[in-house]
Order: sequence, then C-alpha cells, then structure tokens
Amino acid sequence: MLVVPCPNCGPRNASEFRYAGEYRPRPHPSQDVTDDEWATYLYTRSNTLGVHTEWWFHTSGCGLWFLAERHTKTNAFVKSYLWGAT
Amino acid sequence: MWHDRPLKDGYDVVIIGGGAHGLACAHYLAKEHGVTDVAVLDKSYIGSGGSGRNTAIVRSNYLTPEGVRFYDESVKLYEQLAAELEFNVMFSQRGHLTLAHTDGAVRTMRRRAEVNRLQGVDSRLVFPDELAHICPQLDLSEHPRYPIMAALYHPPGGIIRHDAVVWGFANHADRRGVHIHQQTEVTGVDVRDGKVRGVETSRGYVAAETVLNATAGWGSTIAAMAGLELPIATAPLQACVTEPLKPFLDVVVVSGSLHVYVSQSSRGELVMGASVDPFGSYSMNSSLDFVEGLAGHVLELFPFLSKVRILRQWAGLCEMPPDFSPLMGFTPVEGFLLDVGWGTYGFKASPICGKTMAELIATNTTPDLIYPFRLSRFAEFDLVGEKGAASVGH
Amino acid sequence: MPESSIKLSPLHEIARDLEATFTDVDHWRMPERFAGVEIETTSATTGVVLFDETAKGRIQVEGDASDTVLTSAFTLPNLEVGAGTHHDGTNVVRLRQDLFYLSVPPGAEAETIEKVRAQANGSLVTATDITDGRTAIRVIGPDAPTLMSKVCGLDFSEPSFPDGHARQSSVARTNQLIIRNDLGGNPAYSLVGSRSLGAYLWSVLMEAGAEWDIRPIGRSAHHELEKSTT
Amino acid sequence: MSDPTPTRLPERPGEIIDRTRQVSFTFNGEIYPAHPGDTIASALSAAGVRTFSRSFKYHRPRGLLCGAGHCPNCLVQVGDEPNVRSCQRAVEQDMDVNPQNAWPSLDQDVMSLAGLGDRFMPVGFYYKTFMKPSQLWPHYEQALRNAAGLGVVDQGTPWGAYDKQYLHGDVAVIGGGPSGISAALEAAEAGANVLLFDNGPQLGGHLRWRSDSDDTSRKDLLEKVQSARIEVYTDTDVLGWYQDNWLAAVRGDRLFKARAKAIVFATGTIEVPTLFDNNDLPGILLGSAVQRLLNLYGVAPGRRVVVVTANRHGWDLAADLLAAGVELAAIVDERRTRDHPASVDLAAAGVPIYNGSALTGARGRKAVSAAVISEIDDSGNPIGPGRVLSCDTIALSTGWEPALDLLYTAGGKSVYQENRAEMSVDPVPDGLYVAGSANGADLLQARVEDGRVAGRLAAAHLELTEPPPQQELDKLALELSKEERRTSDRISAPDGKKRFVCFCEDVTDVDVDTAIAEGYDSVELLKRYSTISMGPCQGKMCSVNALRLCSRIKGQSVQETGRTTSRPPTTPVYLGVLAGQNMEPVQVSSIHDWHLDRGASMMVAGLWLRPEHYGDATAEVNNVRNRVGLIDVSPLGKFQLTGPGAPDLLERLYINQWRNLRKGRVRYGVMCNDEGVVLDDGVCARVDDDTWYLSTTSTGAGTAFQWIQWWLQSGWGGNVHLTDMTEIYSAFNLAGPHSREVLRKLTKRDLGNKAFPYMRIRRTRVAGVSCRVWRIGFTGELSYEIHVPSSAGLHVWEALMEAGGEFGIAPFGVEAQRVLRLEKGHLIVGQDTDAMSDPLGADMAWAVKLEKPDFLGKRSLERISVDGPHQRLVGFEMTRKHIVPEEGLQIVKPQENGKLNIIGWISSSRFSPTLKKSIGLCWLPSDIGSEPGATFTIYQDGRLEEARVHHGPFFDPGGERLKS
Repeated sequence: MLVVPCPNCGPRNASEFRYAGEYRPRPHPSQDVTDDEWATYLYTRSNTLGVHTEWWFHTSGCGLWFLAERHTKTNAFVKSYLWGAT
Repeated sequence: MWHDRPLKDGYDVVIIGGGAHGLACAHYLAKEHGVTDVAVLDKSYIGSGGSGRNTAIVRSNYLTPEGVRFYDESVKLYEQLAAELEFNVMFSQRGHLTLAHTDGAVRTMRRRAEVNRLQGVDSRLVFPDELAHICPQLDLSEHPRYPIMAALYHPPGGIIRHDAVVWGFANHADRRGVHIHQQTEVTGVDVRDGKVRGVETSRGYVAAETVLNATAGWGSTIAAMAGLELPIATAPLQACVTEPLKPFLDVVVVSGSLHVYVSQSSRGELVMGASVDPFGSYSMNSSLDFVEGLAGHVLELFPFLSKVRILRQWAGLCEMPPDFSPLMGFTPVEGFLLDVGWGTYGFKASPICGKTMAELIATNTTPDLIYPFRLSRFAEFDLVGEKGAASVGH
Repeated sequence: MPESSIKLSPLHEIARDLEATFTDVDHWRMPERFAGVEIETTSATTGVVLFDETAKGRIQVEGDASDTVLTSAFTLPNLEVGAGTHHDGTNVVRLRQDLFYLSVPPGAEAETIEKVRAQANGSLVTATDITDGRTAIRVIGPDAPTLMSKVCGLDFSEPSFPDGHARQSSVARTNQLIIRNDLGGNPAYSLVGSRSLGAYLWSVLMEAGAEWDIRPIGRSAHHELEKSTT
Repeated sequence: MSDPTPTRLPERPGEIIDRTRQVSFTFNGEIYPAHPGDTIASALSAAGVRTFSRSFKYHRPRGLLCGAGHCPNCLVQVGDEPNVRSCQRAVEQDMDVNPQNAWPSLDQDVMSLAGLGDRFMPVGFYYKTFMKPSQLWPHYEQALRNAAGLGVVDQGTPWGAYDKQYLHGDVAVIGGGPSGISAALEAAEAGANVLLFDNGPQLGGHLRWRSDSDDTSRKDLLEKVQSARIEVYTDTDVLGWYQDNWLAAVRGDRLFKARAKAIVFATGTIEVPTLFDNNDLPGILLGSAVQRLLNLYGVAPGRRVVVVTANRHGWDLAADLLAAGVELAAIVDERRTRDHPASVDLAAAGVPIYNGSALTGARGRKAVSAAVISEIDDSGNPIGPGRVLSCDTIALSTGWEPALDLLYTAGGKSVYQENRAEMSVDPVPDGLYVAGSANGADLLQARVEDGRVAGRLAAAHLELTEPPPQQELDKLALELSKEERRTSDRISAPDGKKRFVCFCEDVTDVDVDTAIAEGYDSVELLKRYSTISMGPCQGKMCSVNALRLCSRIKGQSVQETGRTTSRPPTTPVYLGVLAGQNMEPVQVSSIHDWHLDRGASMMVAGLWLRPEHYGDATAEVNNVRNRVGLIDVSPLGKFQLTGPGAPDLLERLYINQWRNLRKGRVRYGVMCNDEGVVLDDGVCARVDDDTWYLSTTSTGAGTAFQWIQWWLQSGWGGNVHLTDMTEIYSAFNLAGPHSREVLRKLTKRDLGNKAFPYMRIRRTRVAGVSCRVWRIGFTGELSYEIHVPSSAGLHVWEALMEAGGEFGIAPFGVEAQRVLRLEKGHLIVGQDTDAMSDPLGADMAWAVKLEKPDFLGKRSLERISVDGPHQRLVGFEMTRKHIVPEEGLQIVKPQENGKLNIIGWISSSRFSPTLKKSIGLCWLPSDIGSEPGATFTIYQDGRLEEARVHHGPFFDPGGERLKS
C-alpha cells in the first residue's frame, strides 16, 4: 500500500486519504477569461508521466488539504506541503 | 497469423497502439476502404496494453442515446466477428446484470432501461423475484449490508476472449498488406506548421500524413509529443481471476454501488474487477487493498464463494475523461487523430471504433455515430450526458 | 436541564440488552456494572475490555492562535502535534498546529469554553462543544494493542505510540481520534469518533476481541482500575 | 484401483506423524486410515493410492508430483472446498475427500477419450474451430463450458469467520530455512525488530526433511530464535510484496498485513521437473517430494524406484531410500563422474549406476511401470538405443529454480546465470536482500553464512549497525561461486512425442513448437495463446521448461527470451481471507431504536439507515397535511462558520447572496462547482454577527464539508473556521397545522408569527433542553425544525410525541416527506439534478446572482445565461390523472418516420393523496418547459401518455400554510 506523507500527521497508508487530482490553479475572476481558457481550466489535464503536483485530503486523519509532488510512474513522493507553504 | 515486415520509412497511415482499437482500424481501412499502406506500431507485443488486461465484458446498455447507439453497433459487429475474421473470438452472450442497491441507483437503472428500449436495445429493469431465476446464486435476502433492490438485465451483453479479438484483427489486417510492427516504440511526433509529418520510433523515423493515437493510458504522453494536452487523467484499473471451477455462473454480474464485476470465463475461472484505483498513476502494480475490497463485495453478492481462491491479480491503465465518453477524431494538429479516453469501457467498443475511425481517415469527415465524442466538445461546453449516470450509479 | 438524567450514550441500548445496571453521572445515564466488578477488573488486567467513556465534556479549539490561548487558559506545556497532557480531569491533545481537542469532566463544558474565549482577545479562536457529536470507547488491557492492530493500521508499539499521545486514523473503516492513556498499568486507548457510528464500532470491537473473551466493563470497575493507577 | 499395497515404513527419525493414534477419512467413497500429522496425500500414498485427479483438458490420471503445494496434480475436493492441495492439508477425522474433474469416476474417466484425440485438439484448437455456422456457436460453447474448470463450488458453503492483523517491523525475513533463521538472528542481534515468516508447521525449511544435514544444526538454530527478539509466524504464506514494502501473509483464516523497513527474501527454491515421454504418469515424483514422504511421514513412494539426477541431491535421496529399505532399480546421473560419497554404498548394495545418461521416457497406462533411459552426448541429446528399467516410481532430481516471484514484483530485474542455469535478481531494489538457496547457495554452511550477511546488510540499511566489511562479502561470493552446479538446463527438442511442459493446462512441447511457428513467438503471446502457466500452479512447474524450450526453438539465449510478468499472490488465497471480518460502517440516529420499536421499515441512505415509512406512507402524508407529523432528519449535513470572514466565503461558495442576511434570519442557498453544476443546496442562518449555521443534503454532507474545506484551505480562508456539527444535533421536523400547539406545550418561547416568523431561527429551550429551532418547512406546512443536542435526542423526541398525542401526532418517514415536498414542487439535489444540471435549468434561476464579483460557477453560468439553458426542470401533471409514470421514464417526441426522439426524462413522480392526482418533476427542452400547460408525451410500457407542464407548487402555491 502506497504511503502518503501528510504534512501534519507524517507518513500514513494511502487508504486514509482522498486523492483529488493534479493541481490546477483557478484563473482569477477579474481576468476576462475566454471560453477556450475556461474549458482548459475545467477539463484539460497535463496528465504528466513524471513528477507532478497534486491534491490530497487526509480524510481519516487531520482533515487537512495539502499539495504533494509525486512521480506518477514510480509513485515515489518528493515532498508534501500545505497550500501557500511551498 | 501476422508476419514480421520490414519497417518502411513512410506509410500513408501510421497507427500508434497495436491493441484491438488500432488493429480494428487497420482491418477496416484495408477491408472497407482499400487503404493498405498502413503501419500499426506497438512498443511491446500486440494486445499487451488495455486489450490484454480488461475483464472482457461486452454490453451496450449505456445512459445517453448517443452512447447506446454507439455501443449497440459494436455488439452487432461482435456478433459476426468470428465469421468475418475466421477466428473464434468466443463471444458468449449470456446476459449482463447491473445491480442496484439504493433507490437512487434503481432510478438510474430505469433511466438506462428506458433509453435502451427506445434505441431498440434489449435491456430492462428486473426485480428480486425475476432475478432469482436469472442468477439464482445471488444473495437476494435482506441479509447483506446493501440488499439488492433491482437490476438492469441486458440479455445481449456477455463476455468475449479479448486476446482472440486482437489476434483475429491482426491476422486479417496482415493478410491485406497492413504492416504490424511489434517492439517498435513511438518516441516523437513530427509536427511542422500545424500538420503531422511522421513519427520518431525506437527503430527510426517513419513519415506519415495521418497518425492515429490509439493507445490506452498513454493517450496524453503521445498527444504531448504532438504539442497537445487532453482532458483525460490516467489511472490504473485492476482485475483478478480465481482458480478454475466447474461452471455455475452464467450471467455477467456488475454492481454499481459496490463497484465490482464478476463473470465466469470459458475456462471456469471467475474473472473479477472493480472501479479505477483511488489515485491517478502510470504504475501497473497490483495492490492488496484492491483485492481485499473486491473480495468483501463479491462475498456480499455470493457468500458461498468464501473458500474460492484468487489465483492471480494484474492491472492495466485507463484514461478517465470528465464525461465518461471517449475522445475520437480530429485535433487542432492536422492529420493527428485520436481514439483515446476509453476509461473502463474501451474494449467493448473495439470493432465499431475501428470501423468509424477507418471511415473518418478514408473520407476525412466525422461519421455521425462518433460526432458526440469529438475533442472540441469541451471548448463548446457540449459534454456527453453519460456523466449524468456516473455520478449517481456506476 | 431537568432533574432526572436524560443524556444517553449511543451504546445505551446495547448496555441495556447486556442487562447492565445504570447510574447517573451529571445527567448522563451510564452503565455501573455488567458481569460484576471482580470479573470486569480481572478481564481488564489479563485480557481486554471495552468501557463506554461517552459521558465526558469534549471541546474542539481551532485557530492559529489557539496554542497561545490554551497555554494561558490552562498553563499547558508546549505540545507537539500528536502529544497530549493530563491534569485534574482535563486532557488536552494537539491535533494540528491550529487545532486542539480537550476532554473535561462531564458538566464542565460551558465553563471551559468561557475560559478559552476569555483568552482569545481579538484573534479568531473557535471553541466548540462537540460533546453531543462524539462517542468514546475505551479499549483497556494487555491485549488492547493487539486488538487495535486488528482494526487499525497504525503501529501500536511503544516507541511509535507512547502513553499520553494521540493519533487520528481509520479504525474499522471509520475516522477516530485514538488517545493512548494507560490505566492501572495496562495499555488503554480511547477511541473518540462520530456518535452515529458508536454502536457499529462497539460491535466490530467485540467481534474482533472474541479471541480474548472481551467483555464490557461499567463505571465501578473503571473506577477501581483508575484508583490503582495513581 | 490397481492393487494398493501399503507402503508405510517403520518409524523414521524426524517424522512428524503420531503413530500411536489413528484417524480415518474417506477418499472417492472408500475409507482410509491415517495418523495425526499425515496430510491427505501422505495417508493416501501410504495406502498405495497413486491417482488423485484427472488433468484439465485431456483428463489424464495424475498423482503426487511436487509434495510442496506447487503443482496441480494432487488437487482434490474436501467437503465443500474445491481445489485443495492434498499434500498440504492435514487429515482430520471423517474428512470427505473426492477427486476432481473425473467423470463418471476417477478410474474410468470418459473425458479421457479427449486425450486420444489430441491430434484433433492441438494448441489454439478453440480459436480455429466452431466459428461456422455462427448459430451453432452457443451449443458448442455450452459443451466447452461443461468440460471446463476443476473443483466444484458448493452453493451452501457458509461465509465463515476470517480476520486480519497489521504487523510492523524493522526487518521482515521471508522463509524460515537455515538462511532465513540466520538472517533473522543477525538482524535481531543488531537491535532490529524482526518478523520471520515460514510456510511450514515448524521452522527449518528443508532441514526438516532433507537428511544432508545433521539434526544438531537445526536444533541449534531453533534455540537461538527462541531467545532472540524475533516474532515468528509459522504456517504463514507470504502472498505478495506490494508498494512501499507492504507484505500480505496468510495463516489459516487470518490475513497479516505487514510493513517492514527492509526485507530479506530467504524464499528457497522450487524443484524443476525434466521433460520426457509420458512425464505426467502417477508414480513420477520430484526428489524433494520423495524425501518429504520418506522423512516427514515415513512413507515409501513405491516399491521399486529409479532415481534420475544431475546433482548431489539425487544421490542423497538414493542414500535415504537405501537406508529406509526401499528397493532402488537404478540411479541415473547426466554427469560423467560419480564422486558423491553415497556412490560407494549404492554400488556396494548392487544398485546399478548409469552416468552420462538421462531419462527419455516413462511407460505405464494408469501409473509408472518402467523408465526408459539412454546415454547422452555432451549437448544432452540421447545416443544409442534406450534401456528399459522396470519400476513403479521415478524420482526426478535434476534441478532447482530460485523462488524469486516476490522479488520480481518488488522490482527486481531477472538475470539468467548461464553457469548455474538458474535465474537471479540483479539489481536488487534498495532495502531488499535475497539469501540462501534462493540466492544460489546450495551447501548448508554457505546458506547459513549468506543469510547472516543478508541480515547484517538489512540492519545496516536501517543504520542499526555497520555493513559487513567488503572482504567478508568477497569471501562469501567466492565460496558461492565454487559450489557444485545443481541444475541441468537440458531440454529435449520437440519430436512429435507427447512431453507435458504445463501440467495444469495439458500443454505439450509440440504445442509450444506449433504456437511459435504460428507467430505467437514472444513469451507473453505464447502464454496467452497456449495458456501455458495460466493454471493453478501459475508457472511454478512449467515456466523454466517453457522458457528453455522457447529459447531452444527460437535459437536465442534464455535472457533474450525473457520471463512473463510475476504477479501476486504467490499461493492462491481464499476470498474469505482477503475479505476478513465484515466491516461495513452503519450510521444510525440517536432515536434509531425508537424507530425499530415503532415498526419502521428502514432504507439505505448513504451510510445511514433511515425510516422509509411506519407502515402506511399515504396515511403519514394525510396526517401531516391535516394534523401534525414528526420526522427524524438527523442525517442532514450541519455546519458552523465562525469569524468575520464568513460572509465573503459564503458569497464565493454559493450562487446566491448572503452578506445582507440579518441575525436570526434564514435563507435557502445553492452551491455549484466551476462547471456550473449543482452540487448541493440547503438553508443557512446567521445566528450571530460572526456565526453562521448552514445545512446541506444528508447524502452530500461528507463531500460538502471536504469541498468547503478545500476552498477555505487554499486561499479563501481569511479569518473563518468551518466546524462539522452534523452529529452534535439530532434534527426533528415537527410539521402540520397543529405543530405550533404541540411545541407550545414544551417551551415558554412565543412561537407566534410576530415573535418567530417564517424563515427565522431561535435558540429555544424545548422540554428543558436548549435547542436551535428553525421556522422552515420542506413539507409546505407550518413547521418547526428542532435541532437537539444528540445526547438528549430521545428525551425531546418522546416529549414531542407525548405532547402531540391530543393533536393526532404520528411519525412520518422519507417516503411521505418525498410526497409532501413534491406537492410543493421542491426539487431534491441528486434525484432531480445530476452531474449535468445547472441552476438556471434546474428552476433556481432566481437564486443566481451574476452581479456578484465572483462565485463558484459564475463564469460557466454567465455563458449558459447568454442563450439560456437547453433543458429545464419543471413540474408536470398527467392528462389521465391516475396514471403515475415511474421515475426514470423518458419523454419522447414522435418523428414523421415513427421513431421516437428522446427529449427529456422524469426525475420525480408520485400520486398526491392531497390533490388526488399524479404530479411530478421532469427535464424538458426549454421551449416546451417554459410554457405552463404545454403538452408532451411520456413513453410508458410501449404507449405514449400525455402530460402538461406545470409551474410552481401544486399545493398551496401562495405558501399561506407555512406562514399561518
């Protein structure tokens, strides 16, 4: 079972977490966002083969959302951190 | 059988991915459109990707009219594929049950039953009294944690020998002059001023004006070579098989809320699968929690299987689009085409995908049947309604 | 609050079906004894037992300044995440940098919240009485760590989960706060989780503990064990 | 049955049976004796039974082969359990054992005629036949299916009791043979917590049955283990290595899930059978199987044995047989020299010794009657005429394959060692070590030393000690390289005769040759086409020979040919063990038992169980409309937002406005995602300047909490906290014309419209308990929703029921609530909306405040509002009042060609007892939906039923009752 490094609780089995996909920052509402750009934000994914940044939620633990950098083939984690604390 | 051919430095059409989709497209290009200067490239052996790893279920009882029409065509093609390919693909139409354990799931099943009926697909809602005859092995009592309330019964659904489909298409495509190149990995897509010119491979450059990306799990990595990003996320899909048993289970049983599939193969093994893994990855490792969760849910349905043994578990890759429908046809890069985004439902569409993609390549126009699955639908905010069923049932 | 005790634990019907005798604890009606104090304390010191510890005040304190507010309200040592302290019936555990859990004697909830709010002076600190949302099942006995390792994936060995510490994790597929607070020289873990899952968790623990003849204990046996701790 | 002559020997040193006691069991209908400690296989062998089962495809008789639970030949049915490895299952009194896959009987199996026609059933036979005529395929298929499978599933088998346990250790050692024990001792010595797994009943591995070691070394190792800090798990099979060193192991009905920081694979070896004509006859056994029968159970494999070997183990076996008084017909060794110490005694005993020779065939119909041997040239090919040696048993001891499947799945790369003719792993992933015979060590001392070094390296990996000095590693490597080769890579070229490569699937070397010729020439294609290694033994008996055969036929090296992928489990495992103890969480409200006592029929609602009705939902509806009803809505999601930042957060999360909501007031709100799809809805109240209290749907409570926390913890969380209150309050909705009169009896608060108007919230003491009371009504009646601290839930509920007695109060369930809300035209998120529904279409356009600077879904809703939603959710009534269309029916528009186009669907539909007609909600194209009274047709059971669009509530449209 994959071990996920929770920034608050430390390494825990992946079954304690919810994975919420790759990190895609939301366009700031003030920008005049074209339909294409908005559809890209909503639906397009880089789906990287390699290290990418993703969201996790510690469902059975501290209830924190956090970002993690993980290699999507080996599943090896590089690091994890709370939003805003890169 | 298929032969090792010399790798030419150019073809009219290059198909990336030697699975059922890619080989079917090559077959129909040659058979129905006389296009034979075609190369099918696979980085490993043919059928090594999704085509060799799925639980080989064939059905057409989807939710949306466009989904049902599409898969129904596929079932019809499967029904005479053995004769057409002179290769027994062992399509066993023994009936397919999708169980509903909540009132919400029953509603979704009826929705699908009604849409199917209106599309002329044999599929109806059945309740425990009738279920007891269709699949007497099911525990229809009040005992399970999530008692079975109803099921969508789809008689034409069933299972097929998935490798045989790959080999059948390969044999026929090869016979008509298509080149099948195994151990040939595509490492780059050559795009110059918006048009595809060819592909880099582990065995050298191959020129082509038409390049079809027909891979499962690798759709994004191949598209990235052509400078494109797609609305799909790759995740492992696992399955397992038990020791061979004397046949007792005739129908294919799928549970929406419990996310589990069970069918008994022609060799007597129970072939079982579930939903995609809880987190995205390109790893094809098996996991223990997959087979633990699956075992619990299978025993909810069939408590007497507790002493049946799991013999082997494996995993493949699949790509999940936002509206549970594939990405087929043209892309912003001229000549670079897609047949990807097949989630957990790709194998059952192989023949009709081959046929429609062949028609698209030969006529340079999108057949009506697959128009709803165009890539541009996302920017047009015209997603396919299959998503509706997914969020409630499965 | 009317005179007669009207507060019930979600395990009340289970205790009644096990023919427990009941007692009142600050308006809570809780089991006094089941098979008898003798048998119950023996099981607790030789095997493993379950004790319904729901009848306690429970407060959640959230806020970036919660550690300074709490240290001044209760003169606490600085707590690492996962560490806890005990003094005169109040147990404070740090769940996150910005989140603490307090358990206090039954009835002291309101007073504790006031004490916390009084120290907030301007910073946003949310003190919430979560007593009614939680149930607590205390697993006590030498076989408690092994029983816990049948329902939870954490490492219950001494170095990884020392006495006084707390972890939030999955127990029998439910979210629980696990606080280790040994009792009478025996390992003991309080499982604090959703009230609506209390009956389910109790039944899973009883089934998982069958191999050690697990049994429930009442307040008097629990009191005996507590006496032998201090 | 051929004349079974008992072959139990007098007591043997180290045997594990209790000769003083006797048990009996039945096999194939006959009673057989056994001693406690006997396995089914050893007891049957002792009674001279040779045939245990019939093979999968050709139904050939099969007997004991490997004795280690690896091959399929001794699979039997034990009571209701199929596919039991009888060589691993201890006999129990009155056990009912039966052969599998044999019809009508084990002795006469009709299906074995299939074996005669093997010319007609070559490899890939199924693919090349039965295609035409396609109509007949279902009948062919039924015949094929009936022939399939081995064991029978008994549909009366009880689920049984299973459980699981997590284990944690610094170093896990897999395999309790000499190398495993010494690795464990070394690691424990360095201070590591060690987990030691072994699938035997006691530690020792083959020290228990192989006599090449004096017994002192075993006893000495076992003593040291007792005293060391090692958790020993015997009778425990390690099934698989999973991500991040997660090991699955099974002992009886318990699944262990172990995590270790370093792992030593001391998994030993699997003996490899050699290929020769008729090599699957009962009476042909692997050398290790004979030694187990001999030394563990005191059973001779037969009366006259030919030993075929290429290593010292064959000679040790011959010496064992000689010492046990079993007649040796010959010992046949591929190698030219015979310098093994036992050769002297064997020659002295007159045992014929044939060096430079090999076994080319076996003779016999139901069991072995003779062995055919012949001399071989340097490349192993037979030369000159064969020699026939009459015998009833052939023992094969020509080679071993390291059991490395676990290591392959852990990422180890397989490398074929030409000099040893065995696979190894190089490189071994970080933190993993392989030791003992699995690492190629053969002599006992080398295995113990190799284990010790591996244990030291594992402990060093955890920085508990220093790694062994390099010269120690070099010395060991040198010692290992000098060891005598133990494995022959001889493989006979296919020449038309039938040599079984795969015993599970009856695949012969001719089949492999044919498959490769037909283009299935990669090992993976060969496996899928011929089904080689896809049976119960998962390649343990066949993958080495298949690989050598494939390499020889294609003229390439074994390394070039490559292996198929190894996959867990290493040993087949019960579904019951994998499922473990049944742990399906159930959530119930604080008055759950009251509902059951009242005879409520419960329904599944997410993880909750809720009352659907108490016997008569229609009566419950009428009672709420005319008198007063009480419903338990505790699963409702309940959350609290505190802090000055709350209004900003609410403005961004919801499509409607909140900033202007005054204290004590309540407003309905809808949450969307950025696609503009409706996620959830509910009421929200401002209970204090900086305290908001909001509710969500019960099914959506968990996801809503995570959703709000996501935005709050990623930039939108300035000065606001979200607290989950869902379980803190039990929620009871008192609804109906008399609701005020009932509540007035339990509280002093003024409940009138002036003091407590509709859509307000008040802190109120009810029956002595401080509660939050909302004046809201999903049912459309005057109602008060009382949120009670859950510990006092039963107290307040019973007080309400008692107070309402004189007013005809009765509980009502989810079904009645659904009718009541439908009569008011209220939608249910998740039923009337799905993952495609936006608020503009779903009749919530009034709530969409596009003028707000930003909210989730705004950009998409702006786009949709340009030309309006394509579809709308509206009410409908039926032209034929009594017809109730089931929910999910489709709305169709007949075309000229008679086809019916689907234009919408029915999401809610009931017969309204209040209005005496059927009503509902449906999705329709906007043009039809926007026109009240517009007609459309519903496709129901093949006919078209007419319906009309209806806007707004069906009952009390002005909402007077709510405000009464």
